[in-house]
Amino acid sequence: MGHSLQPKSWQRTLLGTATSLAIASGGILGFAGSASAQEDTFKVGLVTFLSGGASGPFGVPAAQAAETVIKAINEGTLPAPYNTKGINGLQLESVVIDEAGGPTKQVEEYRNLVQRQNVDAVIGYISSGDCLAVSPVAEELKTFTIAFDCGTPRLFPELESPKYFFRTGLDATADNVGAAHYLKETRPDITRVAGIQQNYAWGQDSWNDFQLSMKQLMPGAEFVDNQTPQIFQGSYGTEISALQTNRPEIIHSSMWGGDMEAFVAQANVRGLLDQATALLTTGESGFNRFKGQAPDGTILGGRGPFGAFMPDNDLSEWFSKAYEAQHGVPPSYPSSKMAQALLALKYAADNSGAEGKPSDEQLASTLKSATFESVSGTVRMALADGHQALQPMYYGEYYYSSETGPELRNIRSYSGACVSPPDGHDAQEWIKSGFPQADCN
Amino acid sequence: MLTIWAILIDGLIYASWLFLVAAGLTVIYGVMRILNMAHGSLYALGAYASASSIGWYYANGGDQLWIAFALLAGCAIVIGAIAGLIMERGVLRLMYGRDEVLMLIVTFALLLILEDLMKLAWGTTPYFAYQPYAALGRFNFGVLSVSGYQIMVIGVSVVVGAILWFWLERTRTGKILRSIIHDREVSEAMGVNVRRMFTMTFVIGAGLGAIAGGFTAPIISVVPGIGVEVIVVAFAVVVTGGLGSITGAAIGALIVGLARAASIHTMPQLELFIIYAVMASVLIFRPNGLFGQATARKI
Amino acid sequence: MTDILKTQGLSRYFGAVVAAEDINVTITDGEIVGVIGSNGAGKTTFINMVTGYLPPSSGIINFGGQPIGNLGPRKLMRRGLARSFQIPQLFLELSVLDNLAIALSAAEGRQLNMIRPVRTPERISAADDILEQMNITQYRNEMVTAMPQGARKLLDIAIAMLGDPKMLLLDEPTSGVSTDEKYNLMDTVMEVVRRRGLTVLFVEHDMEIIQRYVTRVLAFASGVVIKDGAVDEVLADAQVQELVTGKRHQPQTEQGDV
Amino acid sequence: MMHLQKSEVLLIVAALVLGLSSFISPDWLVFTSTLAIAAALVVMGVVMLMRAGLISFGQGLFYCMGGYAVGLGGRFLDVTDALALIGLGVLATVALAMVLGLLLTRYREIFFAMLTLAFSMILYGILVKSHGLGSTDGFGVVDWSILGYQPAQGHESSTALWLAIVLALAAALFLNRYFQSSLGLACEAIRENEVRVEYMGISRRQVLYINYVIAAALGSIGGSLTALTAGHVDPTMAYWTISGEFVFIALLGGTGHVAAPFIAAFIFILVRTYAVELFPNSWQLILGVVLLLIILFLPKGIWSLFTRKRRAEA
Repeated sequence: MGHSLQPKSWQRTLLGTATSLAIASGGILGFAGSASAQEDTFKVGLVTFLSGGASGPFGVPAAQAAETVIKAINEGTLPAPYNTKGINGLQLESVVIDEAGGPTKQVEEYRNLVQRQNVDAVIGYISSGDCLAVSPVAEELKTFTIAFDCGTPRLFPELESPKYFFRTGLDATADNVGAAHYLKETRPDITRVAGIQQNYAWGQDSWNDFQLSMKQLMPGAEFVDNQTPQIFQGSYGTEISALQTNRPEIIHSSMWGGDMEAFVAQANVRGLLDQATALLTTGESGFNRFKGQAPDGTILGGRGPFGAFMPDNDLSEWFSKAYEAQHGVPPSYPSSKMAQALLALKYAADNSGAEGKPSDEQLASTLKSATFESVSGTVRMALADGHQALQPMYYGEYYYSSETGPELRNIRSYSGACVSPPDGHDAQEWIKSGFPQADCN
Repeated sequence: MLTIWAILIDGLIYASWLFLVAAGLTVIYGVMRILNMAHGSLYALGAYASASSIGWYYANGGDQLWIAFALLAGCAIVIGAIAGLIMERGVLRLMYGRDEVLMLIVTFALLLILEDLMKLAWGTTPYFAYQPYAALGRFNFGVLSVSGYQIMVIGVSVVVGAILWFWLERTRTGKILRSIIHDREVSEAMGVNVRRMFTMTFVIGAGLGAIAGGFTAPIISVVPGIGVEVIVVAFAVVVTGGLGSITGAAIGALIVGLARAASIHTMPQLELFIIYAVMASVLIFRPNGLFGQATARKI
Repeated sequence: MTDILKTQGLSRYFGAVVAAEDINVTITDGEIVGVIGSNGAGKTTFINMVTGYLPPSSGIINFGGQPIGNLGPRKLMRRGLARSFQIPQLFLELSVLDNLAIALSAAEGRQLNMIRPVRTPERISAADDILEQMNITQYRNEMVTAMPQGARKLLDIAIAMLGDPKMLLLDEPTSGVSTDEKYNLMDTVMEVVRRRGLTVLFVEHDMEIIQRYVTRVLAFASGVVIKDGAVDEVLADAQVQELVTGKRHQPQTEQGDV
Repeated sequence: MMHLQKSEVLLIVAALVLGLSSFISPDWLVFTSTLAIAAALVVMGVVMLMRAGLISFGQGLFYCMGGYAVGLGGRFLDVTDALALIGLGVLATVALAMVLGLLLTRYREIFFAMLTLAFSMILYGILVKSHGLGSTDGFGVVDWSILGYQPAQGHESSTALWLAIVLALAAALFLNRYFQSSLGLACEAIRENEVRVEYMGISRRQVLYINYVIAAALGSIGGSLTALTAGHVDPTMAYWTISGEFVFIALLGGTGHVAAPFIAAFIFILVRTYAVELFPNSWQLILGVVLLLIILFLPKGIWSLFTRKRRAEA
């Protein structure tokens, strides 16, 4: 213990030098970064979770899908109508950023992407909070931006007359309205319904929408319990007991990723899933991972026609094969959604009529109200004044055998006009007033 | 009545898990006065080690449950102890004598580093090692059921607690450690090799964190970030019980476990607050936690 | 001469342990009183009770004619009762001047001022005065960590004097100070004490210091005052020699040896 | 009567240079600078507590209150003036801090850290449960004006920067005096030796209480500025990892000087931004290593690089 705890002078000098160097090189990088992007490439910023609990099930599969699709776009190996090289002839270059850290940090990173790295467009955002925070900034900076996954119904109602911000997926309302329709069609006799949701906005919104829809569609059903464990809690023993004491027939859950898989495995072992059927609105991301852990008959959703719910067409067939060849597993819904957003970008660029690099205005006006082909079939940008995709919602039942692997049975689809509120309607009011103008045939 | 039984059982199950997670934290604090924020990362490390070894074993045709358990515990302990040794020898050793709170930040830095290292080693895809959990089945009580695995975790927790107690109260090393806890300077003056004791304590504490993770792995899906989630909970338990006290950790775990179970069964909306509410109210009445002792300044 | 400090039946128990019992002491203005006793005899407990650091289990303390039994150190300081410590209680990471400036601002009652610098010209000159009286001017701008033990003891006592106290309690002022230094230290302190006309109560192990600087001695053993009187009388007492100074047979052995 | 000290002149010059440079800086840098200044204000509060020997793992509580005051004031009270919104936050925060301070000044060390953390997490929990406020998603902040001046499109960033600079300069000038004042020194004295402080006739709780309330107010201003700049508030602001970040920055800078939090906040945000960009998969590792190196080689923070040079010259 004899020696001094104070750093020696040479150590201080060394660190002083190192600090100065670090600051200096930071400055140089800053200038290097602000040099304008090359003219023959189109630079897109990709923002998705690379750390934390959402990275495994969503962020990384999405980033991997982007890798696969961007490679194919640049090589021109996509099926028609996307079989041209690049986007509008430009090579696509990507910058990947971690979405972790909360909305304030994401606003900062978004500005860095646009203003320092000079990306031409941004695709990203799994978290609804990030979408809400970034969308006004995208409008302010006039940058073409596609939200590929976030599900909050508040996004467009809170964004006044959007011009540059798009969402190529459905919002969470559709998931839960669709879920209620599926129950009504396949299990008209159930009376006791319970829920378990992660304790944050997504879980609360999902349960609200689901409850309201059930009151409209199956007024006889009673809500016996709703558990709200914390996100990433991992262990649900107590919640499962509480659900068991309430004896539900259906357990609705909007939990996602590892939480959802862990809940299913634990509830299965505890026998809860013998007593009740689970309805998992994001269950598709576990489709290839449950193995025998989810009982046959568990109801899965995929947030639209994504992942295992992708319809058969050239694009989805190509995508499934290319993705599996490159990453070893079939694509789940976050992968499909990322692919769809990139295809939307390619569509908008190819059809912008621009010479060389399309401007943000050209991209935005081309994608607005457009109809394009995607891995999920034909996508119509028909909601939110042409800024959000209108797509059908799918649900199906999970069956597994160790010989043939997992499969979906009893799949039902509900048209976009059936599960999404028309423009100008608040989602919850729309459900409460009995789905006016919904077209469910 | 059903609910009361459920609260007791669930509370006990959760408490046993809390105790496993908190034991290493409180041992390290008691002896070294380091509140180890990287404890959660050691937990995650243990979970990854156990999940990947069990996954490997079953993927290669293994079907012996006891081998799976041996792998689970063995891999977790070994990797936790190695990580603990590297952390103590490589980093903490350079910092001894610094402020207690500065040490907290040092371990925070270790947490950040470990989180990314684990991501580099294991990727971000969730690991699932459900086989041991599924294999132990369940016990049914009417509509209620309890998983056999969770009962086993209660057992593990009791055994770990008993071993720790015996080690601290009945062995020579334990006596030395208690003398360090009581007065470090005096023990040092009496010829105790405090540094060696520190290394040993940290390795054991790290191993305990990893065991907690190892036994949790079959229940949950092991993903990046699980370590960060458990730290605050473990801290709350340890502070409630009184830092550095094994008995305190056990009682703190029971209180928090039962309070949480009661809230989930009766008022699920309050679950988010319950741990902090318990900690704050205990500290208001017992500023050093239930079994903590105030240290007076020598004048 | 009036009584400045008077205790009646003062006792303190820690569980079953008797730290001090039935202490009845009266000290008059201007006295310099020594407190002796072996370790654990209750001297520091007594000082801690008198200065409000430790509440008594029972008994009465009067200071300046007022009961002070339940006042803390802060209020007692304001009434003119100050103390120094066996282990100097200083702000180690602050400069000597700042240590004094804080004490001075507190003595003025301006410790909550948040705009004016603590180092006003008046406080600096007051600090320089006491540093000079205490013979530690050379450390004025050093951190306390840079001072030797003897200087720290002096600074500790200097701070105690800044509130302009009526009475000063010194807790083992020479412990940890080398034999060469201790008379110097005590001479310096007693000079200041005399100039200020303070009443002093001081705990000391060193009988030579006691004989040299005090007029009256309280001898503690097992929490009780076993003898209270003039220095020579108390030190000559057989019971004191046995229980406190440990010199009972010393005269004989000395003779035998020589 | 009050003549300017050298470091005050330097602070004013630095503020002017930073403000004027906003006319030529790229927009992202203006935005990042504003966030760094806002963070530095919160960190100043953390530094105040640290000087008194207390580490708060819950300064996010006040940061979040300042942010939500801006959000709620704009949304429900139709207040759009930035200064009024900030004032609203400070009022609410000071009121809360005056209540919490009564309890918290009794605690030290890890217990203080854990209790502040607990209170911050309770606010987080309440906000997560507040469905009307968007739960974890939070909500957007209304367009704001300042004393009747509505920044034109494209000038929001620089207006926010100027606002931040003015407020931060005022705070820095105050703190510079504060650190040298009786109260400021009394805080350090409490860190060093509480027994002596009490024997000097100083009430520790009074000193710590005032210090805590001022630190809370600074946290609130930082949160309000962040909300005005980023245009969005959400409960993450009260999550303990955010509070941990402030402690991180405080240690990075050190407690030696009021300028230290600003320098540290800039370095932290730049290091993080480049780490996120260059090593998207291992930026936490980089942050962790940087933190360890600082603690190992500069235990008193980056500011000690400056004081050492000065001492060597003297």
